[in-house]
Amino acid sequence: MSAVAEVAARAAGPTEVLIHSIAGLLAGSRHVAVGASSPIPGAAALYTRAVSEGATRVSVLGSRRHNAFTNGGVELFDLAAQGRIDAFFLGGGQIDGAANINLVGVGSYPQMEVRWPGSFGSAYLYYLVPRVILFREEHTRRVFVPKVDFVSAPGPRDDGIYRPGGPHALITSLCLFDFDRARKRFVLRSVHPGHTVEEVRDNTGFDFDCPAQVPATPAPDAAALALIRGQVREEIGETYPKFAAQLAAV
Amino acid sequence: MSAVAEVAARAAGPTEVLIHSIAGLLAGSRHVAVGASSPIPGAAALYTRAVSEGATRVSVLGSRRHNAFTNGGVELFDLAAQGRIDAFFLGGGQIDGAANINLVGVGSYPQMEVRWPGSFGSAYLYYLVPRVILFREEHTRRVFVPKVDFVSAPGPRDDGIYRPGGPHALITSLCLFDFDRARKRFVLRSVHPGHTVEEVRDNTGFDFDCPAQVPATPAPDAAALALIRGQVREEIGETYPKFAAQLAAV
Amino acid sequence: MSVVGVAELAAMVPDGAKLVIAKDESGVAMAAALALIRRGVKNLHLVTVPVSGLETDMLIGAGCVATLETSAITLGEFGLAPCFSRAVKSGSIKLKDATCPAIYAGLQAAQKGLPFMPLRGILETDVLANRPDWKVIDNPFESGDRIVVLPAIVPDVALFHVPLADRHGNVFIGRQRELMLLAHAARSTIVTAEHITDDNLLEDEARSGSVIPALYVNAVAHAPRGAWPLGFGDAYPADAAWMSRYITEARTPAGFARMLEAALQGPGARLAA
Amino acid sequence: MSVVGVAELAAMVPDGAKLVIAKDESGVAMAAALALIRRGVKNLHLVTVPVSGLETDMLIGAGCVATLETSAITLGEFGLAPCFSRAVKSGSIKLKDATCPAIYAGLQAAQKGLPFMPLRGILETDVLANRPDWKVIDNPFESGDRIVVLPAIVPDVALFHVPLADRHGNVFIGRQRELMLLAHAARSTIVTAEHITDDNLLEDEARSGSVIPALYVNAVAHAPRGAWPLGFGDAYPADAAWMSRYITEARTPAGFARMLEAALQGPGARLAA
Repeated sequence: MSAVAEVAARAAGPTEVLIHSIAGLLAGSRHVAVGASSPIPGAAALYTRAVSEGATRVSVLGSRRHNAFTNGGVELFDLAAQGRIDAFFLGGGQIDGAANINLVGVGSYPQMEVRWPGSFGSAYLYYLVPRVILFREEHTRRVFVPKVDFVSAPGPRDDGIYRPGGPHALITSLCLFDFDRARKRFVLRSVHPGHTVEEVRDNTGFDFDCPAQVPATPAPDAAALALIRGQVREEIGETYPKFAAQLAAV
Repeated sequence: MSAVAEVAARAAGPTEVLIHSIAGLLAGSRHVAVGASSPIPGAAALYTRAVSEGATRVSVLGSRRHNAFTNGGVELFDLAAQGRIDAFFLGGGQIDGAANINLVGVGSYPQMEVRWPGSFGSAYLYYLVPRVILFREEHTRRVFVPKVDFVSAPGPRDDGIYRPGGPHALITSLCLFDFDRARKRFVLRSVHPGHTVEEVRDNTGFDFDCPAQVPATPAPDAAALALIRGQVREEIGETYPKFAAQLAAV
Repeated sequence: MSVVGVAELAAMVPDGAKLVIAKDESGVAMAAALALIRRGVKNLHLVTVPVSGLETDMLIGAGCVATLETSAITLGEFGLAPCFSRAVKSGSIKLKDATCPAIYAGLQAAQKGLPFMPLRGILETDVLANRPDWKVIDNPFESGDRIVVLPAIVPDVALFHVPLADRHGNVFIGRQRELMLLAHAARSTIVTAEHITDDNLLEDEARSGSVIPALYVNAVAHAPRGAWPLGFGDAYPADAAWMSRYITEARTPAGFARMLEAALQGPGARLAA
Repeated sequence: MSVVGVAELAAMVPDGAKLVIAKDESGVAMAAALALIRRGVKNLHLVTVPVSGLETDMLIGAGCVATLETSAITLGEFGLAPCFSRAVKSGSIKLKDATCPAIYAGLQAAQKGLPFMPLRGILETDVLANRPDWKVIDNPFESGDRIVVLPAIVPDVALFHVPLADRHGNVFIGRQRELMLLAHAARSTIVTAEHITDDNLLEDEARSGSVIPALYVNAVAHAPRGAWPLGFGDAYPADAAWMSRYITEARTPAGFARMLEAALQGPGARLAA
């Protein structure tokens, strides 16, 4: 058994499917930035860099080795406004069908019933980064709501605002949606192995487009798994040692 | 003869009178900045720092030892707008009686008959630094004109513009003027040793206020001369070695 | 400038001050924050650059904060900030929710002595809707192009932790360049340092470009392990056991009080006393 | 990125480019400027940050410049810039006279992806009167407070000289922080370096905060004495004899041509060839 075959003998786990799927969304990017507390997007970005043979530059916030910024915390935001960041990741305590995202809380602002950390850079980066990838593992009606309680960052609107950026896709533990900016709706692209369209529908609080046939999200092949379990795991481990350990143990 | 008496035995030269007079204008400043190509103002600022026992901070552009800026060329301008620079120096190819200054040239802009380097930071710093000291050694009607050909930086006006700064004094090879900001006129304060009020009047192209009695500009005493010829000469020599050598030879 | 003790440093933050602090990765002066709590500072207007965690949570828990201007408060991998969440629900602090680049822009306006800075994005958000102090103008260079303008944030005091300072008050910040923004924007800057050197950092040709000169620094205190229980660069990691206990205990005021007491007895105790 | 020759570097500045260059104290890539002249670059829109001397004077003298955006052109202690003066009088270049902080502000707008930056002062000057591309607005936060707004300056290429670069394209600038602004604002950045190291400058904990990362750097050329006839920091002083000859000779086009020929034969000749 070859080294690649050996390390890839174990079937792809759900986290590896996510890393591989996100990497697919990043293909062709010149520069991908990854925010704080984002091990899976970070691994996906580092995977993309590896297969691009260096054509894709990656800046992982919180990393020392995979982050070349030297002008302080503002540099990411300056680069984004210049159009020098092609892809970035945002989450959301709530996300609705118009791709509005809420990172602030549940209930009426300011004395909210549930308070999350806050909007971070979303109110800005969502407007400016061409491929914003929404990533939220928990796929429930608690998260995917008809309308967010607080708009940290709005989905695209026909309002004449300077907006070179916006949502590109949404990936969860169940599936992958594209976002159709013209129609301002999510479109189900694929369902992860072991899950169904019905499960997606049952757990999504907003309406979305769904083709008659929805394929399964492709799982990484042996070479891809070897890369994830080898170089990518080692690189992401610098910033997220616990995550890298879990990845090895999957 | 004591060491101080010995080094000060030679009478004060014109340059030393200028250094000492300018230092008098800087007294009490927390932070004096000195621009490029300004050896006499630089020496005056370093003199002020020495007698203040460190209470006056000095930033000499072009110096490595007497300049603590680490944020690039913009830092001086940022500090000035914050009110963190108390005194700065400007020259002028032309200066008029309303304290307008021209650093651009003679004739009609842009194809001027005589072209000087340009406005540098004057259009900005003149508005923002509380004590701008105008320093121009050449005292002729060519320099001190009724009206400047090009306003690089305007004297104070009643125009409601945000203007915490402005001209404080004008010092030349002949004399020292104060600038009365309320009346927007220069007032002759003193005439340097060896010169007369008539000489000043003959060589000034604008009208100015002149008290009945105009004192002579005080010459530095023995202790002041010793300081100028010792520590100050050594410190300014780092940035202006030729000037320091001339100072020693005066 | 002279090197002072941490308690003396904390005494330089008056009640009611607008205090600006750094995010966890930049260098958090936890020992000094604990000293502030110990002396019972009140009514702080806390500005986090741009986010914060334990430092803000403990200052809120100890009742030191009246107003909080932030882009996010989180204890990161350890979880949500319990005292912050409680204070939001009870309405005991005034919230000024922001977004990261808006905090940088407000401080840059202060650094540059400008009344305001423009910034892209932010329009049509509830962040903007809840910030009556922010305005929207037409881009003067393109009619119909609306753009947000943010007023200067001028802190009274900046407080942070650095790896190295000298006895003149020069402070080395390495790649944490946002710390220079804090120092330039604030009216005064106080710093704790992991190490103090007898050399002049401005004379070190390699380091001098990453030095905040003494010009901006009002006081430096020597505080080895001064970020504890947080980590500090490559020097030491966060105290994960303490943080895990905190996230559970601090869900109640009584539990928070126990954790605060423990922190005041911790490695910083002798510094903060 | 790979390390290229100076001529190859100069080939990366197309005719008509908006080229941004540094002031003498920051680090002037004279060898590369001479290579630009040798290859006959035309119609440059030159932006000086914020002032310039010999580099601009020679580019003007050689007929490379169509537009000049500057706060001042001077050869400092050597005197006024002869080719600049001649070009102004003859009207052969288009002048955009500025003031130092306005050049910084325009570049900062570009760095931040902003359409404009506000700036204090400048009102009621003939600088403003001759810049129809600058505007005046009311401060949105204080009615009646007029303030100048400056459009972004977005250079096509930034060109400067540094003490040290590595083979990845990381560039050490020490305290010459304005060079980072040039690199951030420009669409591409090309650099000459006094020394090239095999180390990775970002891994040098002391220096890394003063490094322009390769992210912004399109090419680096090794150019020992690359600032000649100008000086470069502590490394070498200006060639005073050459400068004194220049200031006299360049008063006529023929004299300038002789000095240019001499410069092209000078220490940079083998680099610029």
